[in-house]
Amino acid sequence: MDIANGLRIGALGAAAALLVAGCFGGRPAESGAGGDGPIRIGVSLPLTGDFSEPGKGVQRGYEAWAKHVNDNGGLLGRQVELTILDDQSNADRVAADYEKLINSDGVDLVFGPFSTRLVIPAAQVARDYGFLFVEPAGAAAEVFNQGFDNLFYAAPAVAQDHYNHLAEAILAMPEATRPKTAAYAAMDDPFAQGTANGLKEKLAKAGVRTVVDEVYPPNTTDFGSIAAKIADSRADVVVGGTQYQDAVNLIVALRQLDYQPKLAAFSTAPTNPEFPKAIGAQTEGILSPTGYTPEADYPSNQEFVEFYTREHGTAPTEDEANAWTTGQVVAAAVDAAGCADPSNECQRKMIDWLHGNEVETVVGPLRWDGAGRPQGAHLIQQYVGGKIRIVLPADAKEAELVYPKPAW
Amino acid sequence: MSTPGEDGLRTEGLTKSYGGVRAVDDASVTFQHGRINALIGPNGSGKTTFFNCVTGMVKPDAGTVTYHGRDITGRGAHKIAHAGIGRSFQLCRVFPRLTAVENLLVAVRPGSVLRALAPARRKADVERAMELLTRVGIEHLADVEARDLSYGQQKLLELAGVLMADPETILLDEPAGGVNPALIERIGTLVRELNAEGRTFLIVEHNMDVVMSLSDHVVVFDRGRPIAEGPPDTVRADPLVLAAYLGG
Amino acid sequence: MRSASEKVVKSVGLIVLVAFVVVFPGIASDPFVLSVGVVIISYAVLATAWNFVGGFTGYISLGHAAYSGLGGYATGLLILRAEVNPWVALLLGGVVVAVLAVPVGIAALRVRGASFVIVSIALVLVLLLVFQSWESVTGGSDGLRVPRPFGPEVLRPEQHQRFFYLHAALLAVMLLCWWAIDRSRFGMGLKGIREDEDKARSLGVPTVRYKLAAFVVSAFFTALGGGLYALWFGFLDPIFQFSILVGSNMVLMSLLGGVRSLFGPLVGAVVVGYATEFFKAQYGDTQMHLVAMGVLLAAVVLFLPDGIIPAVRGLVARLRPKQASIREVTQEELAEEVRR
Amino acid sequence: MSLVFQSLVLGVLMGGLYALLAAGLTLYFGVMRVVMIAHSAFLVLAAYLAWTFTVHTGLDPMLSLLVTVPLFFVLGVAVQRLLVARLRPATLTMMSVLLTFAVALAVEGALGFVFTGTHRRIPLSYSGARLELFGASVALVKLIAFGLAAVTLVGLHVLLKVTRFGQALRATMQHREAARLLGVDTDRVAGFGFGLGLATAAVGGTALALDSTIYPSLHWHWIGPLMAIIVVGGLGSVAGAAIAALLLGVGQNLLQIPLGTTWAQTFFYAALFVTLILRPQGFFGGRLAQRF
Repeated sequence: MDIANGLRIGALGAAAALLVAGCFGGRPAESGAGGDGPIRIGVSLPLTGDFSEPGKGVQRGYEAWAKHVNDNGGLLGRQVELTILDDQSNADRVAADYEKLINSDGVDLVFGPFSTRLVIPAAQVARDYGFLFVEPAGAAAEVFNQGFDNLFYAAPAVAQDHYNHLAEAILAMPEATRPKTAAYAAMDDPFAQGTANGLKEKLAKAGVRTVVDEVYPPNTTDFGSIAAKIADSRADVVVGGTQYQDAVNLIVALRQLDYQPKLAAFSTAPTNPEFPKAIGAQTEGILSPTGYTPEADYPSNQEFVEFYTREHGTAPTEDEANAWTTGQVVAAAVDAAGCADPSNECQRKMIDWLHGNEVETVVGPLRWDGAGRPQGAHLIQQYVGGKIRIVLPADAKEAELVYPKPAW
Repeated sequence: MSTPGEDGLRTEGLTKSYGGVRAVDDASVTFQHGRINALIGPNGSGKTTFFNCVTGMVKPDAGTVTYHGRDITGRGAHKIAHAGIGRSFQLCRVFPRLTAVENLLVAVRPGSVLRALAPARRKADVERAMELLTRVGIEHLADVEARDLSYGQQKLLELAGVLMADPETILLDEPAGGVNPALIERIGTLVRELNAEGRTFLIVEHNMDVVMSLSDHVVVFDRGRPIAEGPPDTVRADPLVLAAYLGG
Repeated sequence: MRSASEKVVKSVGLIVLVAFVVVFPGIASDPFVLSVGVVIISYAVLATAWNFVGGFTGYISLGHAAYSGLGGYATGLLILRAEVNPWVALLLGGVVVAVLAVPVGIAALRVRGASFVIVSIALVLVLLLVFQSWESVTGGSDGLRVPRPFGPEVLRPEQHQRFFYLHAALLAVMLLCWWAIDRSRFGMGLKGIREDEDKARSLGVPTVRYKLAAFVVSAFFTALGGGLYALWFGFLDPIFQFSILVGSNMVLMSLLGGVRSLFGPLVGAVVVGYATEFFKAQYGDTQMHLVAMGVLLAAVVLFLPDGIIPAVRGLVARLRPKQASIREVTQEELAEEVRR
Repeated sequence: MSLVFQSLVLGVLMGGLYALLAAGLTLYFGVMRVVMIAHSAFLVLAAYLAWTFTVHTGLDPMLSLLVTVPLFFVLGVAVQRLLVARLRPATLTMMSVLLTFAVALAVEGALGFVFTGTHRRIPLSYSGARLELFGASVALVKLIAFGLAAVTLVGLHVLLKVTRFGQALRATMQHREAARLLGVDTDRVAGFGFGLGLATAAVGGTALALDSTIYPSLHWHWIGPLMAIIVVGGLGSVAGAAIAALLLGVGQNLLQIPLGTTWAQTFFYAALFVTLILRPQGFFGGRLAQRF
């Protein structure tokens, strides 16, 4: 083909591009800065793709929070209005979404997306425009090492600290019964791996020998070999840094090899309502950290559970609770700053306030260090008598820790 | 330049099997330089595979191919082309979405890396291409894409393309296949002219009239190896050949 | 087809295109539109880079995300671990990837199409595994934050604008290279390979060397595109970098626009990029965008294998006053054609 | 030692499933010279159908084969007739890759649309059951999956070697033009070849669903190893694919002991690259690879 022919096509391309600019450009940012219209809050969530399941949970939580706020007179006397975009579980998209929310849609505030892998690119955009960024899902250490001073994680603890109560309980056991060896298997994902690593460091320091330490890629479905290694090690404790499907597959594979640990802990998966359906009666004794329980008696929690159950017919899970918490944190900042607009001044006021203050939420009182790390620990749950119950820490427990766990 | 009469292309024990079938089986043949050689034989007797082995399109399992005494066995097809052996394909192959003149320009050897980046439509090359198109009689179609040409025109274009690389030896796979008598006549004339200029031919052909009228020397293939060779008239009378054709 | 008036039209077309690229950042109504512009022009860069191998040789690589991802990582790692200047790192990254592409190309191109496709897919998958688990070097699944090449005083909208022009410049260089190769002997050999590889070999074209050269050039430009994008986006995560979907987007764009046309991938990128935004805005939260992409790709393969540009050109040719039949083209015209 | 033996057993069991799936890919490549990217997408589709079947009827997922195998056979014929056969022969290999890739995307998207991205697992009463075998523990579900794969492979082998259709199919795979000259209706055979190939995906999908969670984008996880297997085995050779599948499956499982899961997975790709550099036609038969 010769260049001359191409030029004509180039002209066509230019025309098409003009059209693009025209279409995108037609919508001026209609920011309601400072007025008494609704406060517009932008969110990007993975509603489709790999993270869509928890993404939808977070969406339900945000929407419930907004409705609850509006039913009770709004924020600063203004209604709140959510604009939720789907980032398709894709990092490029999540950045474009916040770019759009802040610039084209002219939102007043933003809430964070779901999944650590999406939080960092999103937080970058928010920071570049000076926005406060409270997020419900980026718990991995990496999130807090990026120098984002506008970021706050709206949950009790970062991934590394999820198992703190369990670690303490194990170390407090009498020498004779205390487990001697531990096997770790973690998904190669910053969050899932972080939980297992946190526990591993604490136990190893106290003399519990690490006999297996496996990391597997996120899409692994065949756990036969990993299970074989763990079974072969006869570790007293098995810890899974898991999300959902991997925990299910790993547990089944371990059972297929008749491996019976004294203690089995998995992150995230056991709190999923699908989990007992997939594992059946063999869930008994399985441990899991959680940042939330509907039974917690924090004042706003009862209100939340009641409201959410009325709206949806079921009690909220951790995803919904984290979203609601995000809403509570931002609302507290808005109230304290007395403003809710995209100006740097207002956003800065809210950021500064959060750095220095504690917020009462459905997961308890939260406060953060300079990098946005919350300063608490997760509760530890265990399947006891077929139901998942809080067993640690002692002052919040609903049931006694079962140790050693029954055979699965 | 090689002198007529000396051995040009030569194979020794050439063998190529596909699956369990020996398409070419221990074939040793010599083609003298300057002749129009014909290669005949029933369907499936291994003629095309023999071509492919000689021109480097497939690697033979065993045996050697020499050209003017140099071993060229298993060399890359482009190296064999550079050594001066050109070929056409059964059922005719041209570059369908290139114009006729571009079809010829593909065969221009750049010579060096830098010259590879020189424009393809250099004046001298285009002129030579137009000359060759004129010679085969399709110069008026120079800027037509090859796929829009008739089958006969494509055959002529393919021949012109082979000539563009200026080979000393030309292998033609069924040049008369599927074309009308007038065109067969034209191709025959061209082959004779080119032969007179000193080019050696090796032609696979099923049309016996063409073989008998055109060739100086005939080699008969059956089941992957030569069973007879000699001047056309001698070969025609050979009982082995008749048996091969009739007995299958 | 190639009269003087046509040439004028084409020149005007090119000028309009260039002018549009130059003024776009100015007329974009807000930074979001500008950022979409950067994404689209980045796709145009990647698709055009892909087309150096796809368009010239006809070898379809579904795994070009391997080279954009490697380019991004090479750039980022050179800046972070070797403290190289970002722009030098970008270029060096391209060179490193081009060097890596040589053995890959040899493995992939020695045999024909099927193996090439398989290698292209396998390469992306294996790189995903390696970059995900080799944490000490690549940052693993935590991702890699690439520092900004511009200081903090350059605000985000300004960044978008600069990167838009940087991408445009890279695109211009690539188009120029494409054009130069297209009219060269090398390009003629490549086109021969695309049309009929055996035939080209028999005519003396060193097919393996040619294919490899085109492949390496393509990998080099793809890596530059990936590196530039990494500098702009600022964050690399292996699962998004080494993604088959990114590679297949390049294929879809090139094919849709027309792989044999200089501006084909650019047109394809604009169409697909715009359509992506449009469909997301319209039907955001369903899985249907995958189905739509699948159906579009299948439709292009089945019904429009030459792409939009040739199709439009064919349409234009049919609409214009009937031309003289080919066989009646005069010698003068032919001669002029030859001189051109 | 017992860990090595255990891994060996797991590797063989895994390799059986790989072999079955690779056999399907080999069939497509044999009859049409098509690299069927969508094979593993259909695998996941079959797994979802088995899941749906069990969830709704409460019956054993293996019974779903009665429906999915014929259904997939018809689907396979349809894919060949309606899509692949429309492509121009000159660009068939390349364009068919894109076409089947497009089909894979559409299947994945449709699965996501219908079943959402939730990870599903068939609830089975015997999911944790096991047998002891010379000190190795063998899960019943894995054994069943291996059995399904083995029976199907043997059936396929018999079909190819004994029946007239099998002969026609093999003739078409070896030399399409020659087969046509011998009176084989190669278009029809190619259609059936696709049908058979896709039917293996139905069996494989059910076997997969017995012992694994499934989700729409799972097929990307399978396509890479399968591609490596058919290249190492030699494109177009069913037996070669089966041998390569077993070897690579065992190799991966054994390497997992010292290297860990992620690096062990790269074994497939290392084998692929080594094969292409040293012996591009594959290690176990398969002369076709030379030309493609």
